[in-house]
Amino acid sequence: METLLEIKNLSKSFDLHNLGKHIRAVSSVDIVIKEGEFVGITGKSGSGKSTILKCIYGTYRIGQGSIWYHSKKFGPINLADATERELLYLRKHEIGYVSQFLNVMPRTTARQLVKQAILEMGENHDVAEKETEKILAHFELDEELWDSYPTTFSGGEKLRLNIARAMVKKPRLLLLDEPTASLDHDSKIRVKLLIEQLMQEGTTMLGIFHDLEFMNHLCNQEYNMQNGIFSHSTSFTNS
Amino acid sequence: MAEFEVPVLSIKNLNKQFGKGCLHCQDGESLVKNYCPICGTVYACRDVSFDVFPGEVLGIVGESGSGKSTLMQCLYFDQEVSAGEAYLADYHHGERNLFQESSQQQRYIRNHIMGKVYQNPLMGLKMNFSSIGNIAEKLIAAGSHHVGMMENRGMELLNKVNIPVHRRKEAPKNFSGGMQQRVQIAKALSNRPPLLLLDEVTTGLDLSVQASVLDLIKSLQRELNISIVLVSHDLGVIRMLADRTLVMLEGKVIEQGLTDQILEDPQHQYTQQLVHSLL
Amino acid sequence: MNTAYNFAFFDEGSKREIRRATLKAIAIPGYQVPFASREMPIGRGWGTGGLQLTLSLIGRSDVLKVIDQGSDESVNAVNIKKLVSDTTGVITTDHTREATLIQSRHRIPEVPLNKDQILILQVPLPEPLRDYEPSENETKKLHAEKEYSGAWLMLFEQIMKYGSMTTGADHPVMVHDRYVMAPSPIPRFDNPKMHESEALILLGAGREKKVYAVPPYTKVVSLDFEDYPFEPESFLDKHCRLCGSTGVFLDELVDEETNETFYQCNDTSYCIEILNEVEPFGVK
Amino acid sequence: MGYVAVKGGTHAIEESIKRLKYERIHQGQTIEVEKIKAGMRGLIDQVMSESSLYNETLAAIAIKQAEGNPEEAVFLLRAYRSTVPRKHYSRVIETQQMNVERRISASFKDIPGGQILGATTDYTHRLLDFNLIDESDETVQEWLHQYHKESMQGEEQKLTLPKVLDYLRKEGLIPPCEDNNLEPDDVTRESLEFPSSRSQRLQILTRGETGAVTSLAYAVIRGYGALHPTVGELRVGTLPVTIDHPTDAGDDDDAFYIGEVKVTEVEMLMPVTVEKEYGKKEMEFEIGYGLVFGQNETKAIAMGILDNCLEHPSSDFPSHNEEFVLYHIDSVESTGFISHLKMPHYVTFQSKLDSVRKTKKAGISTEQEVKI
Amino acid sequence: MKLDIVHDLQSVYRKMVDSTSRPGLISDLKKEAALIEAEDNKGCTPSLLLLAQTLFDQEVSFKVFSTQADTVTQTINQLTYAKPTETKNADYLLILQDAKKGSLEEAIINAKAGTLKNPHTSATIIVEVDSVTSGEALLLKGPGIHTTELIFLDLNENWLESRQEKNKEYPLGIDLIFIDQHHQLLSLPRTTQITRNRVTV
Repeated sequence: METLLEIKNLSKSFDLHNLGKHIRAVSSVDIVIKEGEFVGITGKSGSGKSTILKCIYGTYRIGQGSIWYHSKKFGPINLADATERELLYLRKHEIGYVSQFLNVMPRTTARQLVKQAILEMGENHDVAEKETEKILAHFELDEELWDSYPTTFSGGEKLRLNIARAMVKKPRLLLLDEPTASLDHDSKIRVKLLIEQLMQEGTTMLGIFHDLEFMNHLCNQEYNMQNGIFSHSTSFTNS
Repeated sequence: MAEFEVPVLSIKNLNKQFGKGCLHCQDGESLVKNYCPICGTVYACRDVSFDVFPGEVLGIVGESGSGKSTLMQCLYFDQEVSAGEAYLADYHHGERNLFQESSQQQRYIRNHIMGKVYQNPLMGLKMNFSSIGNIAEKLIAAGSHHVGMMENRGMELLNKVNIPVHRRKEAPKNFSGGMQQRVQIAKALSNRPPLLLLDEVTTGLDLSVQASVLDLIKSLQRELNISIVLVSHDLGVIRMLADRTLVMLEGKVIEQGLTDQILEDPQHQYTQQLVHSLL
Repeated sequence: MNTAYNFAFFDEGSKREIRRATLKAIAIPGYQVPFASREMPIGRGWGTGGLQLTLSLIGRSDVLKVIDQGSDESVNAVNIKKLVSDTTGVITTDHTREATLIQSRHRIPEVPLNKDQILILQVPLPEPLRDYEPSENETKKLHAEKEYSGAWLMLFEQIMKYGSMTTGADHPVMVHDRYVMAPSPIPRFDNPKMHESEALILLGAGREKKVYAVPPYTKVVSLDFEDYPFEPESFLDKHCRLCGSTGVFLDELVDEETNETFYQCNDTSYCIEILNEVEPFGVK
Repeated sequence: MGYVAVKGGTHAIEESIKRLKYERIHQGQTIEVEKIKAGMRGLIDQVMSESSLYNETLAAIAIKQAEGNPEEAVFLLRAYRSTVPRKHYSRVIETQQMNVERRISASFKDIPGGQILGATTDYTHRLLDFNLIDESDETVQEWLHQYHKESMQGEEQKLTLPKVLDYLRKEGLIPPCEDNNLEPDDVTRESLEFPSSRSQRLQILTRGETGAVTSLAYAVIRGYGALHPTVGELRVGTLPVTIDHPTDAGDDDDAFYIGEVKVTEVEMLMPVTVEKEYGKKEMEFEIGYGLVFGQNETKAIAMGILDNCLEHPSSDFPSHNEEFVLYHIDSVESTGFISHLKMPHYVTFQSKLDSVRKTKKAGISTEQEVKI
Repeated sequence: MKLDIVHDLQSVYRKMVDSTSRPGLISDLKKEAALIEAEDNKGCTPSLLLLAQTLFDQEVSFKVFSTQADTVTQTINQLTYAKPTETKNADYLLILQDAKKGSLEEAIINAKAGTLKNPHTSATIIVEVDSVTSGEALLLKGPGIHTTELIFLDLNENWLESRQEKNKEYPLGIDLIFIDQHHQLLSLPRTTQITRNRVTV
């Protein structure tokens, strides 16, 4: 299998000028992810797990090291050097990011949200409209929610909508930032099913989960973090 | 890596100063912020460079006096730059420096390739003309001479910005601030400009009205896929609309990045302070 | 002839200044050239712009016709004619064809003008954008940038309000595809006569201190919209009660006895000429 | 029968002019130009000032012809002025050289050289002097004889005085005045352009209609403006006028004295706040300048006020908007345009009528639309 | 007979009006030129002096291009009181026949073109040439011309391209007046489009 993402010697720290603090979030991290893999990162909160995801997604600027991503559009590209526009392109077409938080415009309905994502992929309005309904149904969102504002949704509903939005783009790499935190059991099951489905469709995933049990069932590989450094990694060959 | 797309607008080393400058301030060292206490010259924009790409919203954030509105005025030729270059992909294939063109050509560019929404609707609208006339003014400027077409387009736009079409012949002076701003947006969009400039468009509006104006801008931008340069002192507005953001302080761009980078991983002390105050 | 004054009233320096401005006006059709308008022996607003042009142009062999609102005999026309002939001694005429210089207020004669004639129009308000923008500095900028949406917008607003353009006289025109120009308050009926005119047309605004020109064979288009075309005043089915002419600009009058509305040629010298052709033995 | 046009314009005008002359002289008396010169100094000064033409005799003729109507007299003189070739430009006149007849300062009690009341109506009681009914050339000469005898001891002498403002400058209370050697623009040779130059503004103001200039300045100090002026110095007197030799310009010895003009000069003081280095603020005085032909004090003061207003353009008050002020204070222009409304507007009216009818028709059809 | 500055100059002016409003129309100044006294005629043609007297006074500035520029400048200054100045400031540029080659082009390139707000502040260039006739060399189009006009200018200079470049952003531009040895006057205002007429025989 081809390598899709290779993180080499990644370090990231924050200078908080106003507090006069220098915070080291991760140090010398290396990760290799092959196409189609599901890789998990575990560790206590504050250990620097999400920093890695945010560095990959570009939300954090990469301090040291490199993140080589094999892009369909650009070929191998070091995300540490990518331009803002390249990052935006990758976000739109290749790399998805899902967290427990739904960051959307107020007064935008669930339907508009998904439709917009489809439009951004270059589909026309009619196709987008049909596709939207298909997807919303697929993610088992009640039809009565389609035209209401997601800010009023429950945690599970929000998350499903979030993943739905990410899935629309059929990302090659999906970053999952503690998506299941604060979900009830039923919702977790649903999300798990969705993730499995994505895996079957060939999406590569890198995820952070609190819930080790949840993750162990899915992962090919697991990294454990402590204080910004991997303490050990485990490979699972059975799944 | 080679550029994979062509910018709609390219600004290079834009400078704008008010005042002649003196021996003390020409090297930029004796300035207090961006003001020379000796000769009174204000360096409103200092070496500002950026690109705007197709279909993106570029946010410019900064406190008042940071030079962002002056920058916008320069872009729309409301002010003459002291130095710098600007290129528009839709004007002579981006090969002519707009700031060097005659006022006649600049007017053409404004009328055909740009739209602008001012903070103060008085600047962008003729308060005593009908609302539909205000929209038509922009269409006429862009070369339209068909009343029926302009009326239809105007009604379509008013509809889009949620102004009841039956009020189209009313003058904006009868409207509320939010409605005036929506008429301005309709006007700015009427000739489908590839580039739209928004200068503090929600400042001074009630919060609920602000939200509706922002929603409107976002949905129009998505639908029409135009490029927008958006200036605001309010990071909240920037967060909602901008893909990428420049942070300005004392006439300079001190930081730029993807909007989530600016919000979640601000580098400059000033930006951190700004983000902190938003939380 | 009044010899207390120089030929044609002005001193030569004043004439030169107006002449220089006029030549530039001809070179830039429709552009309002500012000039140091002199105070004249007639009132500002009574044709001093036209008069200054006439006096700067006129020579001893010229034949002058002056009309006011179509009439050679109106007191104002007579007054101007008197002043010019007083200070120059030139011959005046009522016959359009005989004249070499025609100074007119608010009309272009019905008889087509030819290449040996110059038409001088008196202009009260030369700025076609004034209603849209009161500041002279601003309107100058608009002209500089060829920003004429205001001119069309005024018309658009009329259509929105009244369902049609409601300009009376002085309907703005676009000259040589560059300048929007006030044609002076000639009726819309006369606007088309400016287009590709055989005669040179000069326009003078004394109080506002501007001269401008439409050279011969120059494109002059009345502003309008594709779906609301420019329309001259309509005298459909009407004719002059005196000479029977149709297709000319008519004055609307009321018969004192019968209270009926009737029409009469506005261009009085034209009317007389037609009458004289019809009745060669008539008493003039 | 042939056609008889509505003729008679020529005749009507001739009759009207005759009638006008009749009105002027129908009481069988005429006022000699010399009498006007002798007895109507105020009117002559006003007319010369508004006409931009300094000639008392011509002004007197104009006043006579205009039957004392200043608007008409100014009109006559301005028209005459258009025909006068300009042969020479005078040398720069320093008003310090003024032969002062009257000089006051409202700002300082003790000014070097002192306050000189001179001839002024300021302290006359405005009580009608019925004795004037019987005043005759003889009584006047008698009075004069007496007056000369009284003032003989003093012997009138030429009096030149330092300018009050120079003292303030020395003290640093008003900024020093730099020489501006730019050739002034001439509004009668080149048309006014905006933004205007100070020389253009001063010319238009000094030519302005006395009442109009006064009214606008009044509006400024009453509240439609932002000035609180004081008269720094007002002086009335005569100034010598010299011209260069037409070919050998420049040499002092070659200057020709051609006469003198009487003027009123005013320097108004307006307190303003100025920002100095590092944001420090100081109060300073700014100056508004007025100079008009003849003794014309109200107008000169008003001019000084408006001069300063226009130095500080502001959209808040029309009195600070140069187009508004400069375009509307000229006597010939304003009276001309107002009076032109008397002219026939048959054609324009007919044309408007056509449009009005059209809108009525359109109105009916849209109403029908609505009903459907 | 002597030149009458009132009536003869009025006549010259009217011919300038005719020629400027009808580019291609060649006016004849013979009658007036004959009245210019020979001793006034220092280094330039009488027609040029006629134009100078018609248009110049102390309010305008000019610049002479000629091998005898000083003499001619002085003559015109004394005759009209117009002020001599540099090319880029001059209201009128006078290119005399004895000017060195390239003068016309230089004048065109450096002349005032006016501003968009005040295009009338542009320069007028008056050029002395051998002869101006109707002919087949240059094809004229534009305001004042019914369809087209054809003229011939005896002028060994590269000026058409420079003029076109100078006038490319109408209304900015320069106006040209040509006068020849036979006192013929041709005016080419900035609106006239000129193309070389390639006559195929």
